[in-house]
Amino acid sequence: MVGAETSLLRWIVFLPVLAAAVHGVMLGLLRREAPRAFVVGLSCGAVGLAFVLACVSLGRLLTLPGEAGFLADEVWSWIGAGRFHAELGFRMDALSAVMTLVVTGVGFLIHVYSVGYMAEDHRDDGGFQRFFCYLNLFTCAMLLLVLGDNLLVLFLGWEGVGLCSYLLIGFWYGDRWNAYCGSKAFIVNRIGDFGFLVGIFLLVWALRDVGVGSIAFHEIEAGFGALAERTVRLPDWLGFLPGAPEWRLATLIGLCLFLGACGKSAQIPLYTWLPDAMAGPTPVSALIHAATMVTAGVYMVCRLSFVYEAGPGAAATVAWTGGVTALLAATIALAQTDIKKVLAYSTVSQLGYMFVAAGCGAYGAAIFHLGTHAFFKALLFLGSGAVILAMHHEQDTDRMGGLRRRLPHTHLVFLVGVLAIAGFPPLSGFFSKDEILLSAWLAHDVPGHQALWALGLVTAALTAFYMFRLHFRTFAGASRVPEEVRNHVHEPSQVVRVPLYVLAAFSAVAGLAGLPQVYGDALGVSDSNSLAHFLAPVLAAEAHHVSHAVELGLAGLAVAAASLGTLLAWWLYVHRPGLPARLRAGLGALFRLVRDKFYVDEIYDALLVRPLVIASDRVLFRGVDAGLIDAVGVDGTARAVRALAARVLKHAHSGLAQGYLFVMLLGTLAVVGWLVR
Amino acid sequence: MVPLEHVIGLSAILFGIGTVGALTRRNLIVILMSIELMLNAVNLAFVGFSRAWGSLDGQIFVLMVITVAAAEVAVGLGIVIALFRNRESINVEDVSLLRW
Amino acid sequence: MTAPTLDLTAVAPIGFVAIGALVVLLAEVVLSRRKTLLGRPVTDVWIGAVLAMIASGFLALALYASAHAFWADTSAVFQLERPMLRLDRLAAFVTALVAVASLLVCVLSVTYLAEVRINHGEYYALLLLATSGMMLLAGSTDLITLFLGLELMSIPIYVLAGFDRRRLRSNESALKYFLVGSFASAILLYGMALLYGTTGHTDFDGIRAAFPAGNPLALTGFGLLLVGFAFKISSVPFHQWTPDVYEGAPISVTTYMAVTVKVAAFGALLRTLTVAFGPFAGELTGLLWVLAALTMLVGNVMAVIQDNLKRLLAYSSIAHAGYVLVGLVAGTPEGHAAVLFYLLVYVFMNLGAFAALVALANRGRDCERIDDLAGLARSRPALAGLLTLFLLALAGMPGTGGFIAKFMVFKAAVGAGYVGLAILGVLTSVVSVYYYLRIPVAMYMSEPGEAALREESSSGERLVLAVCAVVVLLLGIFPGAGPGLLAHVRALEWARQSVALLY
Amino acid sequence: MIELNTHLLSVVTFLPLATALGLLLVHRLPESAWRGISLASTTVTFLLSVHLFLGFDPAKAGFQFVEYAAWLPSYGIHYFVGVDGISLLLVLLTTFLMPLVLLASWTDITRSVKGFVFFNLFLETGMLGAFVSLNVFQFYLFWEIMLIPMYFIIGIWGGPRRVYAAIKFFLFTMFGSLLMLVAVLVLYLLFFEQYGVLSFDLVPPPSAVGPALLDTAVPLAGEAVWWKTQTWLFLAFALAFGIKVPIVPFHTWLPDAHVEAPTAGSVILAGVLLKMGTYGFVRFALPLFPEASFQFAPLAFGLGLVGILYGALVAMVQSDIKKLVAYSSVAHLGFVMIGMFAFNEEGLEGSVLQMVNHGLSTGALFLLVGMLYERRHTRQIADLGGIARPMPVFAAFFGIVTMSSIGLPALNGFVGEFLILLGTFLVSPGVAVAATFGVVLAAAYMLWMYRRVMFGPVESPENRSLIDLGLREKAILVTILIPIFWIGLYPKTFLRRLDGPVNELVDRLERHGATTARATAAPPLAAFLAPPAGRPEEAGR
Amino acid sequence: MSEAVFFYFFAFLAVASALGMVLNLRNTVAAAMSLVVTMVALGAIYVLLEAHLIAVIQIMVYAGAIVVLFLFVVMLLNLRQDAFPPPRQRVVKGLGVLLAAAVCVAFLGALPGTLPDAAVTPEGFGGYREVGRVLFTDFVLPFEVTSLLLLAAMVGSVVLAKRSLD
Repeated sequence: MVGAETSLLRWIVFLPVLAAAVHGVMLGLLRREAPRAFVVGLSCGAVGLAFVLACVSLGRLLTLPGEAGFLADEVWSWIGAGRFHAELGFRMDALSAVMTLVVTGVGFLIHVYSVGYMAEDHRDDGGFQRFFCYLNLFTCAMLLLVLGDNLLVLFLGWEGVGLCSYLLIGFWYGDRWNAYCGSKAFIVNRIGDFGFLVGIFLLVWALRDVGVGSIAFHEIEAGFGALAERTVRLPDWLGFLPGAPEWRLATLIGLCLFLGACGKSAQIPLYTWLPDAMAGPTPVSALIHAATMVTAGVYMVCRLSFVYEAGPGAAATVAWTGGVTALLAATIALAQTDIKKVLAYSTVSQLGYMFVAAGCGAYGAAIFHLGTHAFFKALLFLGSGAVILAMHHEQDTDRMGGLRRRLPHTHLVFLVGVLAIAGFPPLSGFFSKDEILLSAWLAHDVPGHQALWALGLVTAALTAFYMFRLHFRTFAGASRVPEEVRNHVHEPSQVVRVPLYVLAAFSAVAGLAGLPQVYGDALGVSDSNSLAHFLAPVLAAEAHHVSHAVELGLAGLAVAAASLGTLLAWWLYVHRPGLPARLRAGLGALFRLVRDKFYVDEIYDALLVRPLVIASDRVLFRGVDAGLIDAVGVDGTARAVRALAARVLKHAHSGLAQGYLFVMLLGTLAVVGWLVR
Repeated sequence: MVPLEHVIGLSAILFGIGTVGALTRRNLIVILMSIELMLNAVNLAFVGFSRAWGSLDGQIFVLMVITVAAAEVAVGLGIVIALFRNRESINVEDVSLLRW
Repeated sequence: MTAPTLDLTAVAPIGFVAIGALVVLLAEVVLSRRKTLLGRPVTDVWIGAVLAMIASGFLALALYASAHAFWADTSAVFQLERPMLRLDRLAAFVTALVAVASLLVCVLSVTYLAEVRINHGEYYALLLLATSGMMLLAGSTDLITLFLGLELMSIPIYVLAGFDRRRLRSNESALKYFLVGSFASAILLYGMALLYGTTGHTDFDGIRAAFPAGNPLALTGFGLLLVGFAFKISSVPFHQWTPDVYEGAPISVTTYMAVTVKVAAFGALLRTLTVAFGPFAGELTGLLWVLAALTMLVGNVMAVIQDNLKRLLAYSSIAHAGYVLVGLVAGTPEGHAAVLFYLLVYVFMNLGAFAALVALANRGRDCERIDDLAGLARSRPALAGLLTLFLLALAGMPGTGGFIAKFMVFKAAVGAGYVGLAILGVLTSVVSVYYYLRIPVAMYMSEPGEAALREESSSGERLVLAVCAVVVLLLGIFPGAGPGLLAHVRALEWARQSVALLY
Repeated sequence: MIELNTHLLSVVTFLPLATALGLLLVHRLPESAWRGISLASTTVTFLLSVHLFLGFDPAKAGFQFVEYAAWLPSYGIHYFVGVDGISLLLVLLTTFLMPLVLLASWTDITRSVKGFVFFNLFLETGMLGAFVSLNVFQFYLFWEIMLIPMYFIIGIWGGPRRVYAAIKFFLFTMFGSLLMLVAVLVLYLLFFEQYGVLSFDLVPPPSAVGPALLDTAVPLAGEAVWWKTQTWLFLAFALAFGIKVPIVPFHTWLPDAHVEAPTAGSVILAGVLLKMGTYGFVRFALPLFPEASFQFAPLAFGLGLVGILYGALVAMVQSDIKKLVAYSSVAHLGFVMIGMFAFNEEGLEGSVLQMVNHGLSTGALFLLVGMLYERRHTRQIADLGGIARPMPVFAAFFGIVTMSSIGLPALNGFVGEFLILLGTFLVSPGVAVAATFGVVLAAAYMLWMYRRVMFGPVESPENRSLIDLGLREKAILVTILIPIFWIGLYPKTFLRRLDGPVNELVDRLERHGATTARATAAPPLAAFLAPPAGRPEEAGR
Repeated sequence: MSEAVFFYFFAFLAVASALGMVLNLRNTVAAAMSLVVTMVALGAIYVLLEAHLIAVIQIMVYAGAIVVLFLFVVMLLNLRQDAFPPPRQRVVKGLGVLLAAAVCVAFLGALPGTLPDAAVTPEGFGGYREVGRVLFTDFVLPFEVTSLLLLAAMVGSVVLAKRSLD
């Protein structure tokens, strides 16, 4: 299977990076803020053009002869030593195409939106151009990630997006908190990358045995067939693990790589950075921390679906981690009042859904949800951004309420997003989430798959509840907006609103791209699930067959759950607005536990970070380094030499000539004694 | 004929006495004398050996030693005088400015 | 009875130097009587310079004679019947080295003597007499000449150490040197007596032939002889006088003592061990091993706590004696060649280091404490740089002769299987680096103190410093044949040739 | 031109020294003249070494640009220089950093400028000489001699505890290298015993096929007296090189030297001098003692690993930026160590490349810290904060270099680290996994420092009025960023040149070492993951 | 037989006066006189050992010149009786004495059997003629060197002891 050569792909990646480089050079070397029109034109133009190129490439891809062909573009040989080699190359198959379109498309919209959002911001130096520089750089990195021809290029993008995320979270670096959140995101992601790297090493190590030195995806896939059944023995101290001591190699590789995915896609136990990442500007939250970067983990799992297919243990872990994360994040979201925090936890939760799908072998569903989520979550974030802008950078819903009257357009598009995420038909979220629940229901390989399904269902209800809670607290009811702000609240400018409308439209109708056949049959469309068909050649998915009745029944249950949640939210926050406060008081500790995110950050800090720092300082640095090696070893030796001279040998040099004679006599006797013996 | 052992024994005893003198006496001049005594002991040994081997080398050696001893005494006493002029003492233990 | 056949070439260097001493004495008498000469007023400094030139001239003649003997590669003896003095390559090498060192010290002394106001003509005469003693020592093949050489070397140096009569420290230095020295002479003599008594010979060949290896009396004699040498080369534990004497003597004398005495004594020791005790010397290595180890250790460790430069260099010279001994321990021709090469380098690097101190002595005051050198790099950058060079050479840094010297010595030791000693040697070298580096620290890294040092070097001092620097670098970079003109300078080769005839 | 090419290596090596000696002869020039002359000299050296790099034929085996001349032929000491891919890279690194360093010290060093440029030029020749020497004696000479200029650079132009730091640096290095000298002598005599020839030549000289030091059969433990065994000889070499690297228990000179040295000193120290140690391993210790290398590979892995983790953890708690960077060097060189002892192409090439990478990244970090110090006169992280506000360009450069240092892909650090970890993983997965964790820690301490220095509100007035980088400083940093990106994006340029020598070394190690030691050495540390069950024996080989 | 008596008498005299010199803590002049006695006794023993010329020179140079020089200096310095403060390093000195004694005993014990047997000496052995002949033929070089040595001593003592050189 060899891809069709084209040099189109590289330009999709290079355009944004060139734009970023131009920005960087202007900022760094010319020290002059460029005219805004130029900045906007360059950045948006580059991303827009990348989108156009992506579309052209898609066209080329669709017209390729042969079934499983892909577009390939090898730029140059990147890293190579010994038998290992990795090229800086790109490939576009169905999966990459979907991702590329999402990245460039949504990315372009968010670029445009940012023009309005960042227009008035002067918090730190060179903000405007710097922002677009980072944004372009991010786009490039994300495109590298999705278009990368091998694991290493994927990793390049993977780290690149992490860097941009770091830069953009701490964009307003004048505030310590923002900077802290940025570093936290990067470091937590690095922990994930640790797993990712180990996964890559394992893969290379394993492939070496079958004579494959490359880690290009098609080579891995080809070589992996021979490795699928291989097992490894775990060391004894890991004997407590299920299935020990013999594990499938694929499981081990899958788990290592999944650790990376956990970091990037904010799953348990590495999800804590994502809520804090909301410290960045809202367009960033929309683009990076909702639509694109955080889905990289899902993309990676799907890209390497054959590994997870061969390692059922890994797949089950993926599914269950996703399920539990989805529920946990949804629970935390229940009690948050910060508009972006709620959305952040909802993102974590939705990512959990995607992993459930991926773990259950429904990679298509995962990608489908990834796409629809990109639209509606971007929409929700951008909507919240509009609110925040209107409220002069106020994010706490305790100080909002009743904004429906002041921001009618925003209210409407936000409502579309809420409905979509809550999973009401026929909005996009309904179809994608429904497929995921179905796949969980059917995933017989995953232990406890029905419990997993139930988990998903509960999460669906909770999702509907907290999203509507958010919506009601923001737009409905009485206004809690402070006096001085209230009169200045107004709809944002056109450049901000247009992307909202576009996204709202996509959120509403994107579900049609992956319309399950059961509805297709009802509508008389054959092959309605065009996305699944498009992706099928790339993903290692087995088609499952299920009766329409079950499928519809499950869908009905999901809708019912969502409705329940919605109704409860309405009851609590619109119908009886006094009740939540009493409820809160009644629940007491439990409420605080949820509001404070189960204290996970604090536990991590106390158990891992602090002991490490204290031990490093007290034991390693002060104890071993300064105390032992330097004071005893190095200076100690010097002192010992000095002491030998000053305390011992000195007495032989008393300055008294007769003492010298005496020593000389002794020496003479010793010499003679030695000789005569 | 006196056995050579006794001659050498006498020389060793005199050398020992000279050594003890050089080591213990504090009067610089007496120390010099003790060293002279040591040289005399050496001379005695040379003469004894010279007689035993029947070769004159030892006696020539003694002549040289006597010359050297004279030279040493001259220089040594010169040093003592120079020191005495500055220090007003011939106690060897007073000469310990330079140490360690 | 036939008249003895005499070969004057064997005594030519000694003769030149001895005649030089007489000429200097006469010239001093003549010159100091005159108020003017050739229309110019006669000053003390001028007299000193003239005497130094005379002395240098005779030393140069001696140098020429010994160099000639070296190239001629004859083993000239003074008289065939009873060869008490031999001018073979070893003797020529040592003689030449001693001559060069004495010559440089003469040149170096002119300004210094005037500066510390001890500008007497006898200085040069004594210096030449001592030098003649060293030359005798280097060539002697008989216990009698060995003894006379030793004394002829020592007695003028006792006087020179006390040459600054008005300073108590100088008196003390002379006294201690004299006391310990004559005591050591007595021990040495007793050893000679016993050797004579047990072998019936005083010449080396005779001793070698007749040495009764199992006789305790003979062994005692051998041991006592060794002690006498150990004293002269200041090997631990016979070294304690060294720092006191070096510290108290005028620096120019210290310089002279530090470089020449050691060279001559080692030359003689080398010959004694190989010629007189050749077959027996192998049993000696254990003893020499201990002496070398102790000497390196104590010399270096004690130097660490010194604040007085002369004293520090004294301990450093003790330590260097230890390194030279390592070559003797090896006992191989290679080791002995390394000894000679080490001495060659040692002369120039030590002379250079002392010369720098000489060049700083100001108005009756020596530059003695390390602190006195503070900030020297700014006031006298060239001098500071040169002093640093010599110290680095002493520390054995590559690029200088000091490194090659140590390298050769350790190579010989390792080659002979004395790896432990080589390791001890390198470890103590690390210690030595510490104290040598303290001096550049003062010169380069400290703020100037209030010590009043001389601001200008005389041309003689500059010449000496330059010669030493050039030689130290040359021996470091081209110890063998170099390119171009340097192709004829093959110091390592010379050292090897010098010892070749001993076996 | 032909003439130049035949002596190119010597010209490159000795041009700086010649300039330095020339400077000694001149008096009373304005300060900028000293700087200008030295800058010009080092720049020409760099251009010549680029010429060297371009003229180097990666396809040819063995050493190139070889020059061979008698020096002390009766002792087997020759002037013998030549480069293979490994030394070529390090030569290029050295000549590249030197002009930058001098440029960076343009305004920083105002006291005795002449001395400063003299010592720097002297140092450059010392370093280059060590990299190109193929005669062990000659190598040792250069290896030791470069201590002197560095000692003075730290001691004269350094910080308040400069004297302590300089002496500590000197003594530490001297301690190890003198023991190595003894080992060299033993090796030399062994060679003599076996072939009857005295020679310090590491490889046979050009146009002569004869045995060279590399052909010495060094006995294994038990076959000869202790000092002639590989075990002890290797340990002596390893101690000398290990102190310079530095590996962990011998590292404490490094933070002191780095902190006290002036910017130029720190850059050269980190950039080039530390590489001497690792280069020594690759060039001498491993090929000369293959069996012992295998025998001690677990130890090297262990110490390298300790270096990575220990360096990182200690770096995390430093309050002085320079000290932090110094400890990060310990960690980085830990990677180089384990990569080297993986004994495969991936690990070794990664190691050599990582030497260059570390030189560039850490060198750049020290340059940046120096620029900040010049303005603010403090290196305490607590005194800084919000520097990005007054100095955005500085912050940007610092950011890129930080990322390079923590191994972000597309920058140089990643390529080296990845290859090292991969190579190590193939041999000892457990070590590789633990080392990979060091990458996480690196991000933690570097970003912690970056955040505390660059971000947050500008609190002190001194920080508010800082002036951003000038043209000279920008030029320096841009210049150093070029190879950082180059290696990150297209490392082939450099890796290609490493293939030959590294393959040869791996072959050698496999040939000698695999039989005796692989079986015994591997289990203790490498058994984190046993080979997969049912793995066909030697399937890949 | 008479030789033996002669020898032991002078040997006893030499040892006794040597001890007298070393043990006399008060009077430097008396010490010098004791030394003279030792010298003379040794000179007598030299005669027994057929070293006639040496015996004469011993008396002349040692007793006649060297000891006189000592006495001269004692007078010159106008030394009062030894009135030194308590000695330092008493333990060391005591040990030194004991050691020296022990070594002497050990040495004397080791002597028998290690020495050469006495040879028959030719006529005139040790007389001025024989010694003189050897001295001016075989040993002409040492003889010449002694002149340098004496020159050095002369110059040296002048330099050191002359009141003013300037």
